[in-house]
Amino acid sequence: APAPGQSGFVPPRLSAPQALGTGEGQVDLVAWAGYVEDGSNDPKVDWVTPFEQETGCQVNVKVAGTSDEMVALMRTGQYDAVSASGDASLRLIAAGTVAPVNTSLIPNYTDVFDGLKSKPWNSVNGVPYGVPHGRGANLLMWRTDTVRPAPDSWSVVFDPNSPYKGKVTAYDSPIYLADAAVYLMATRPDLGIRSPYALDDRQFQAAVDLLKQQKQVVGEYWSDYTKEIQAFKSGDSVVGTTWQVIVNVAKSERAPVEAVLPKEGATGWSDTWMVAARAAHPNCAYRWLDWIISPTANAQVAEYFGEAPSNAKACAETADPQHCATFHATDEAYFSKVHYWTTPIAQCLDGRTNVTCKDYAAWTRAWTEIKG
Amino acid sequence: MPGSETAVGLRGLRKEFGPVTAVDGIDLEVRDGEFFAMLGPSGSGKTTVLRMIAGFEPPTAGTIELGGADVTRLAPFERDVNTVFQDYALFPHMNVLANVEYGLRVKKVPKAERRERALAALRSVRLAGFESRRPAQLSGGQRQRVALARTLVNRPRVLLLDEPLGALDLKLREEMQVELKELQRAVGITFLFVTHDQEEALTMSDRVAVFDRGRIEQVGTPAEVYERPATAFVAGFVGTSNLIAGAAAEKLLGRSGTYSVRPEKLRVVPGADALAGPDERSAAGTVAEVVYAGPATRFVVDLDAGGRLIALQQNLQVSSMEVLGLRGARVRLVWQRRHEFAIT
Amino acid sequence: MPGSETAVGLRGLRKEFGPVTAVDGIDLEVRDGEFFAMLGPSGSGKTTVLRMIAGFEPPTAGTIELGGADVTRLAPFERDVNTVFQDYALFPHMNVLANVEYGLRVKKVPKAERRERALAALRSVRLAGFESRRPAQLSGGQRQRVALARTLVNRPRVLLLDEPLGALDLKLREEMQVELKELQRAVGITFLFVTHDQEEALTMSDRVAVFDRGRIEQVGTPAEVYERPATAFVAGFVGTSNLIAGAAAEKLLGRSGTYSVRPEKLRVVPGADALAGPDERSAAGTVAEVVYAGPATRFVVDLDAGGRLIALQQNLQVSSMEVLGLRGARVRLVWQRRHEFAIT
Amino acid sequence: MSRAGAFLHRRAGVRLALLLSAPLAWLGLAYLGALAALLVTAFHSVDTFTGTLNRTFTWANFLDLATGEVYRTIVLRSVGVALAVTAIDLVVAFPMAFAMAKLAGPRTRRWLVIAVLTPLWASYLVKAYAWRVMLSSGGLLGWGFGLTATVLTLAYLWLPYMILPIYAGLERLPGSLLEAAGDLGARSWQVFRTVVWPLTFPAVIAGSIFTFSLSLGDYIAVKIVGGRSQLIGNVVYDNIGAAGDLPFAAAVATVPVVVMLGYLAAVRRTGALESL
Amino acid sequence: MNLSRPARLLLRLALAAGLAVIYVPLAVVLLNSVNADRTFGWPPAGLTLRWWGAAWASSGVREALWTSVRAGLGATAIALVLGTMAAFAVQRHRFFGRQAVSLVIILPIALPGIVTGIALNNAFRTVLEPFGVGLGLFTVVVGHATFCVVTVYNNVLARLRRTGIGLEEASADLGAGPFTTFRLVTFPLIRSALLAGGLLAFALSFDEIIVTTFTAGAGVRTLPIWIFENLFRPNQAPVVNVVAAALIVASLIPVYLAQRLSSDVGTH
Ligand SMILES: Nc1ncnc2c1ncn2[C@@H]1O[C@H](COP(=O)(O)OP(=O)(O)OP(=O)(O)O)[C@@H](O)[C@H]1O
Ligand SMILES: Nc1ncnc2c1ncn2[C@@H]1O[C@H](COP(=O)(O)OP(=O)(O)OP(=O)(O)O)[C@@H](O)[C@H]1O
Ligand SMILES: NCCCCNCCCN
Ligand SMILES: [Mg+2]
Ligand SMILES: [Mg+2]
Repeated sequence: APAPGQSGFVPPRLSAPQALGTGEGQVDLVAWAGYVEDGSNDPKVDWVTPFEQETGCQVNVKVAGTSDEMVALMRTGQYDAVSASGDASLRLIAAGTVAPVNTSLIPNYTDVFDGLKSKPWNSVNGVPYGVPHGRGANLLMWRTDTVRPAPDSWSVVFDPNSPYKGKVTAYDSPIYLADAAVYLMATRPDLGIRSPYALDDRQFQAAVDLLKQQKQVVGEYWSDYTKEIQAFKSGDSVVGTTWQVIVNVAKSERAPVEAVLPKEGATGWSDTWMVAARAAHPNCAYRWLDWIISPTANAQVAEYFGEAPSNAKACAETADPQHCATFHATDEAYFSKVHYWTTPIAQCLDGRTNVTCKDYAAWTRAWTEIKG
Repeated sequence: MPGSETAVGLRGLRKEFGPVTAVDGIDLEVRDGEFFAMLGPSGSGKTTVLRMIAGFEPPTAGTIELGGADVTRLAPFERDVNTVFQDYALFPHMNVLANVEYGLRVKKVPKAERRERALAALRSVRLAGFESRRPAQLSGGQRQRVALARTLVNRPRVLLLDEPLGALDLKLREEMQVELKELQRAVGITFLFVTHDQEEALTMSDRVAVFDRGRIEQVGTPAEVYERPATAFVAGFVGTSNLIAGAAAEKLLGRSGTYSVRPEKLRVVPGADALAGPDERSAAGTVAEVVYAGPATRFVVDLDAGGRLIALQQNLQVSSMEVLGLRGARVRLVWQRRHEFAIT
Repeated sequence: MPGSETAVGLRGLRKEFGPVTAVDGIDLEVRDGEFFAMLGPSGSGKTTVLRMIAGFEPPTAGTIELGGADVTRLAPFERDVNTVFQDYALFPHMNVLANVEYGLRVKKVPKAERRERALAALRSVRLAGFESRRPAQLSGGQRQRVALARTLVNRPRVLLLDEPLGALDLKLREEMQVELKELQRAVGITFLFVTHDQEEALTMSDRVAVFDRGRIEQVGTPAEVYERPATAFVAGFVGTSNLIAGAAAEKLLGRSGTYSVRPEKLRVVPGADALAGPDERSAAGTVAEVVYAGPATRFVVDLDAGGRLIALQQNLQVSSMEVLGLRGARVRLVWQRRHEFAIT
Repeated sequence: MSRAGAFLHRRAGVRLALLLSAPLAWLGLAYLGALAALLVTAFHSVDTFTGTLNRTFTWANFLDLATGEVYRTIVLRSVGVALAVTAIDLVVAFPMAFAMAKLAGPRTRRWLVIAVLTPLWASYLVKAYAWRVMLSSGGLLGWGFGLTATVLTLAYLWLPYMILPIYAGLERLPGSLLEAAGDLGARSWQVFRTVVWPLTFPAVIAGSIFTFSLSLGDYIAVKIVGGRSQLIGNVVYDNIGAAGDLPFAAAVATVPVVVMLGYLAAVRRTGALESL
Repeated sequence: MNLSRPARLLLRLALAAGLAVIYVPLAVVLLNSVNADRTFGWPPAGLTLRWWGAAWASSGVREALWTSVRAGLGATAIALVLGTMAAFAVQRHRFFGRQAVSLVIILPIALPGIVTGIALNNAFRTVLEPFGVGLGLFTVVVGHATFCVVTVYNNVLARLRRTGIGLEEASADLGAGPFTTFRLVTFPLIRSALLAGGLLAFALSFDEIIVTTFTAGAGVRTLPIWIFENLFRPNQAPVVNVVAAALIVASLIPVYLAQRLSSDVGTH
């Protein structure tokens, strides 16, 4: 048997359906908070009820807090579809948990930005395993009243002599190692990092060391909106990684903050709706995939969650006409600087075959060690 | 008055708790309608016997008969006996009426009948009007009467009472003794009564069994037990045991061995040389202590012949001051020969 | 023997618990070395007085003096008195020795000395050898003696005892009464003793205070209190109160009012027409009940003149069978005039 | 019914078997079984990418655990936090429970118990966030985040679980013992040291089982107010999620289990388990 | 109580201070429920009833509350039955391994929630899944009941120890079989202990996140889980404060009733 994490990446042989039947009356989803809103939290936020009315498919959703939880939930085999981020999707594909999708059965797929199609985190060898939901970048946010001059580089959060020592914040997840790798790509060309998700021993160690050094200036790590917004409002944090939606809320609450996509580039996410290989309700699942990337629903969810929609036509449907501009939805140049979250595996994702890379389990243990 | 049929029959009854033998082979017949007392010191096995009769403890050996039928292996709720517990064990969450009705209720007696019988039982213990009180709102004596009514209402063949008066203060206790005795006469049920109070046993019962270390030492009427104790233990436990032994016995009685005279049989005659009558004996001594006790006075007399006797004297004529003046005085104790008994 | 100095002095002592007046203005002097009993029914305020003397409750009004010094506002640990609690309050997590040493330990008496004094105290209560037992491994009587030793070892000026014998069975209680009395004589400490048992109060104490509803009804020697009760309440509480009242009083005594004679002052003379002596009075009646009680027999006599009297007769000569035969007989009760007293 | 009753009366063994059957099946078999299965998993390995379990026996997880210095640090820190929380709760709870049980009248006492129980109904998360708001700079306290903040927040969260057992223990303590001690000359603190503390110690232990174990297993409060800190619970949580490394998570989870079993074993002698 | 005056004063002060420490954060919660700031920053940006309105309109809250109540009641019911049975076994019988029973009952509360959570998750998935039974409300109830048994067990055990068997013997003596005795005597006597234990069990279940996270199935959202999720949604965090504030106020009623009920039975 291969050692943990050492198996090669050959997805199990699974096929996509060729045609759709009638709906099963129900669909069970695993999703990020805010992706599947049925008006129960806020009556004005509801793109599930129209779906249920139109298709007759009753939606049950299980909200997952992390990608890992999503993977775990999907493995139970009790769910039909999942909104997987890039750090989960490959694991799902490799384990045979999700099946390829037949995009011809999803009419709205045509309108999805080309920049999102057939990417390593949603396809294998050109076979799509899902439909793109939306995307966003992990930006650098700072308080304009304390952080001067306005930063344009990640160096402000990695500098051990940062004047903002104790007020720097960082995302609390092993995947944050990739942010360090992105910075190293620009500052340490000698390491030869080509993908922040494909790190060999030396590259990995450099990222770990950078983060250990960064820990000295970090005030706290964040993992939820409320916590980070509060921290920036109170001034407990003045600079660190963020999401566009956090910037927007903080600004609307009159926090003096700005955000930028630093010159080194950034990590980011592009989520993919995938269908379980053993889905009990595949027909409703396909209808959900089509629905969630339809212009109206895609616009609603992108606005509510705070990200760029995946459907080009959604930009015309947003309540805020500026939404697509704010989130750089059509700005492929912007997104070209974004390295979307992907699950690190032993087989280097950048194509190198002479070395093995660190897998996510190693990243996780390293993260524990970094935090100390 | 006691009949001649057997209400309770115990044969070779034993009970062991691990290494402890609580009841060590007991044979006993209690007659129908008797007021029967089980008297003995703490730990002598009285409660254990009662609990075996009620069915709470299975005997290690021996049999228990009620009204001639062997009930040794029946559950408590299958036996026609009821118990008045030492702490009364009234149900705190039920009022007086519900407590008294309980036995009839679990036997599915119709509501009207059981109400009527419960009220009658409460009247018989003079507690009419207390129906809706909770046990916590009653005095000790009232609780005891509720416990009684709760058993009487079932008209059991035998009523077991485990020191029902033990928790009461002296005044109340004396009142309750009289009431209990009258009640038993009125209802005619066999009462099997446990006590460690000798006076209580003597004043209330038709017959007494004296227990010691899991065995019965003597069974008899109060007078038999008090005046002719079968063993030294009974002599000592039932009443003050005034011993004349060793040299004193030789000198005073002219015999060796141990003898006893009850304190109340001793007359205290001032002056050491008072004369004794024909059937009488006497002993000279010095009053070591005079204890005034209201109705009577106790004289502790150190005998010239050795040893110490206690004499009890009713305060019939003398005033208390006179008796107290006797401390240190020379006296002679006089008693009738027929009141001495040998201790074995 | 009691000295003449004042050990405890209470002046105008009052205690109110919200609306309840537990102690209603008490003045009392207890002399040095006295064995003093506080007697009274439940709820009459005895414990409250004791607790105020010990310092557990601040009085609502009045002062407390110990050995002449006002201690009214001192904390318990600043007062030279110790208490034997009704439930003994032995420390369950300490062995007997540690319990007895406790008072010396908190006063920082050196280890060797406190060990020595504790062992001496244990010897004085005859518990040498029990040092390493836990309270749970002792019998009731033994616990009581540990509680006693625990206080004696501190050599307090006054020892307060709140019904220390209340939880014991009769036999043990009588033994402990004797022991306690002897111990008090030996150590010479003032004992202030609470009880609701009249016989206990009468037999043990030098003086008695009779409590009723927060007040002291009478203070005096046992004989004074028993033979010359100051109030109807004292008459009834200390001893059986045999009342002659209304028409019976008119007929028999030729006076109106309520009078009482103690049962033991009544002679039972068979035949209704026996004659009374010069200073005597008599009443004819029928014996309703004869209760044999071992040392004595009680006769319940229904008077021809109305009412019922109880007569006590020591079983000095008569055998039990003879007395029991008197039930239903006509008798005459004879007593000396000086033994009647009016009840107010 | 009554025949069944008579049968049961005679057969104490059957009675006992019936009484024990369900609780033991549930806790003895199901729960202990689940724990045992988890322990077994700790000796397995997993393909972290596909998440498939490899059931070959290996000490690897425990070796990693034993050799990783960071784990030792985290374990010590977690135990330290749990101890600190327990100590703070004890110091705060004891006088409160004492005043409730021995100074308040029966009516007030009932209200005080309610007052102590009430916070149990406000969500744990919400209370933790309330502390975050108070601790943030410019907040009511403004002490900032970190390990101290975590200890304070956890101490706050578990305080009722310490107060209630101590209160119950003090209520059972006869007042006459305290009076006897005072009567024999002990001053207040001597009464406390020689009588109150030894006799309520089992209740204190009972309370400490709650505060200690709840702190030892927590991973959420530290995320909210812990700043950069992490505790043993975070390690378990991160690893079970991360690529579903259940075996390593299970191995880490044995640490608090061993700590708690050691604690319970030590505590058993005090008789505290009887009076929990 | 014979404490010195300063000692009394000090203790009363400690009690008052302790209560203040307990209630100040709750007051913060209450205040934040009307804080205009979306992330309840301090000091409040202004006061608004907007969140109360939003909470009222949120059917998700109501559903989650209902789920929590069902889970709590289910877990409490199981805990009541199992805890009572175990308490009777331990208090009324002497048998080999009696001590171990207490240990097994304490273990689920004594072990950190995350251990219990992943152990149960693991077991459910390997044992139940083959039978087509997935994680759901049922598994939440099972998980919660496991660590709730101890509260009932402790309360009933303490009560049984105090009441003894005298009253049950009296009932049997008066002719009642074991079942009747339980119904008419034993149950009423332990009722207040059941109430106290059940209340604590319900509170434990009602606020449990960690074990729930690992045992809940799809669409099963208890209130703590709802709260957890909503702290991660913009606009929703303030509603969470409203829910907590409302719960604090609403909880006074059942707690007070329980207290009253548990004190009306006089046991001697
Ligand atoms: N359940 C039991 N387990 C072990 N020993 C017991 C048990 N019940 C009674 N004993 C022992 O059996 C003996 C007799 O006890 P029992 O209660 O019958 O005495 P008793 O005569 O009623 O005493 P008391 O006057 O104190 O009530 C004692 O030594 C007692 O310790
Ligand atoms: N702490 C208290 N609060 C309210 N009332 C009290 C308190 N202590 C005593 N009392 C009341 O004060 C009165 C006197 O009580 P106390 O205990 O002194 O009586 P006692 O003579 O010792 O009675 P007993 O013989 O029953 O012990 C009673 O009515 C009692 O109910
Ligand atoms: N071992 C499980 C312990 C669960 C305790 N949860 C407490 C939640 C806070 N009220
Ligand atoms: Mg007995
Ligand atoms: Mg009293």
